[in-house]
Amino acid sequence: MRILYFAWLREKAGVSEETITPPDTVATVADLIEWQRQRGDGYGEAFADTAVVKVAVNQEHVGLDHPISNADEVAFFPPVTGG
Amino acid sequence: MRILYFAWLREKAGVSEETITPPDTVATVADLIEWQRQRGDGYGEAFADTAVVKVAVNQEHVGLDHPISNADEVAFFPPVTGG
Amino acid sequence: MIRVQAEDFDVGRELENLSKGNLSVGGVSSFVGLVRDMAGDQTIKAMTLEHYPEMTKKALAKIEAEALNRWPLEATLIIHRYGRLEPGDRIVLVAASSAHREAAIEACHFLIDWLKTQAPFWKLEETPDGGQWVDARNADDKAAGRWVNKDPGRAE
Amino acid sequence: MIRVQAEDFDVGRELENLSKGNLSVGGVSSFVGLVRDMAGDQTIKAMTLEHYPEMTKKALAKIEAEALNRWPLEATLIIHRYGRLEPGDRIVLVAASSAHREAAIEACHFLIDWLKTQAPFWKLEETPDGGQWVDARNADDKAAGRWVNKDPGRAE
Repeated sequence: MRILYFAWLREKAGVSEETITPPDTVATVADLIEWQRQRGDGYGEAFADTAVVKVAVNQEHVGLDHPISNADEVAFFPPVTGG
Repeated sequence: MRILYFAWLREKAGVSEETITPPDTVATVADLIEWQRQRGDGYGEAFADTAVVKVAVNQEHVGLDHPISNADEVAFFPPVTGG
Repeated sequence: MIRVQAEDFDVGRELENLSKGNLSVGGVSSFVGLVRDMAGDQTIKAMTLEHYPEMTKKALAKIEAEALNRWPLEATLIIHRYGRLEPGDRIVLVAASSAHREAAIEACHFLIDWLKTQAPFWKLEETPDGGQWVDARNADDKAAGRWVNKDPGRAE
Repeated sequence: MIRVQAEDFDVGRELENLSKGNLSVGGVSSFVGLVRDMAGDQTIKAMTLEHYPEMTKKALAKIEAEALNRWPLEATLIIHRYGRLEPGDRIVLVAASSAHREAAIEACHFLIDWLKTQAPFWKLEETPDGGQWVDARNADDKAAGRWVNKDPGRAE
């Protein structure tokens, strides 16, 4: 599973991109966040408040209950501020 | 009193600009239109339907009851279509 | 700024001037009106814009002042052409710049809506059937009326 | 058309392309977003726009398709820059052309409102206190929400 981080989530997680293989129990975005948070350090900080974390799966905005699989590209970022 | 005509009012009246001195009984725009209409020919045609005639006195949009005097510039034209 | 002229204008340069040297501008909104080659089902070869010069500048200045009064703007611009124009030619440019996107966009929308119903311009279209004066559109009155309704304390 | 690029763009030429060779265009509406030198009461020396390239194009294409679906448009354009920009620099250009003024204006307004909440860009401002990520504004969500409310059958 390819994971991307942007803006301050990237800074807090300390990584912009990584490929991981979470256990089968990680079935949704919410599961993934919980699992990442337990990896500690920057991850814990990045995901401290999920209310301000937005998620895209395969480049589409999704909710926390969206299902994920190892073939997906999952991106975490703060609310967008372009334009 | 300086009178100006624009667009199809100009074409119907057959004049673009004239200086006239209407009698003292002509106190409002409506009076002036009635007086002009009686001058006949093109004027009658130009003012046949006052619902489609717009008026400006001294370059400001006004209604038919607006007072006028000999020092005024009065313009007659159809609804505007710029832009 | 207001300009009424026969000549064409350079949209890029005009819009650049709305923010040039003013670093508090966050957005520039604009509308360019062009001559179409059709009106309803009739082909248009050209159109001639007649106007009432002494009144045009007054009317446009009033519209501009009203926009500056209603929104927090850094600058506004109205350029309107007169004379004979052909399909594809630019007729009008209105623009507004502001620190805030919404103010620039709304003011620009207001400028073109009010210009359409307040500024003394008339269009004579050259059609295969001869010259034809363009009728005022009810839709334009309605569009302009929206800005009155938005601010009922200031009925015009 | 959609372009995501580090380089600046030529507003006049881009807007001209929205009507060039298409004589049914009656109006071109546009919005240009610029970097300001202040954010609240803090001076901004520069900002860096980060984005998510694979997603940006997808998101902008979706926004553009939605506009083309909602209004009778002749053309649309979104250009968004990324990288380091200084006060006065252009960030974004959105534009729409149509036979009809209202369609062009509304579509342009929609494009910028939706871009602000849907396209994956983030701004890092350089302030005297160091780098500061720009917070999403509630006002932007509200502005974008307006277009959902206008067409309640198509909640996004």
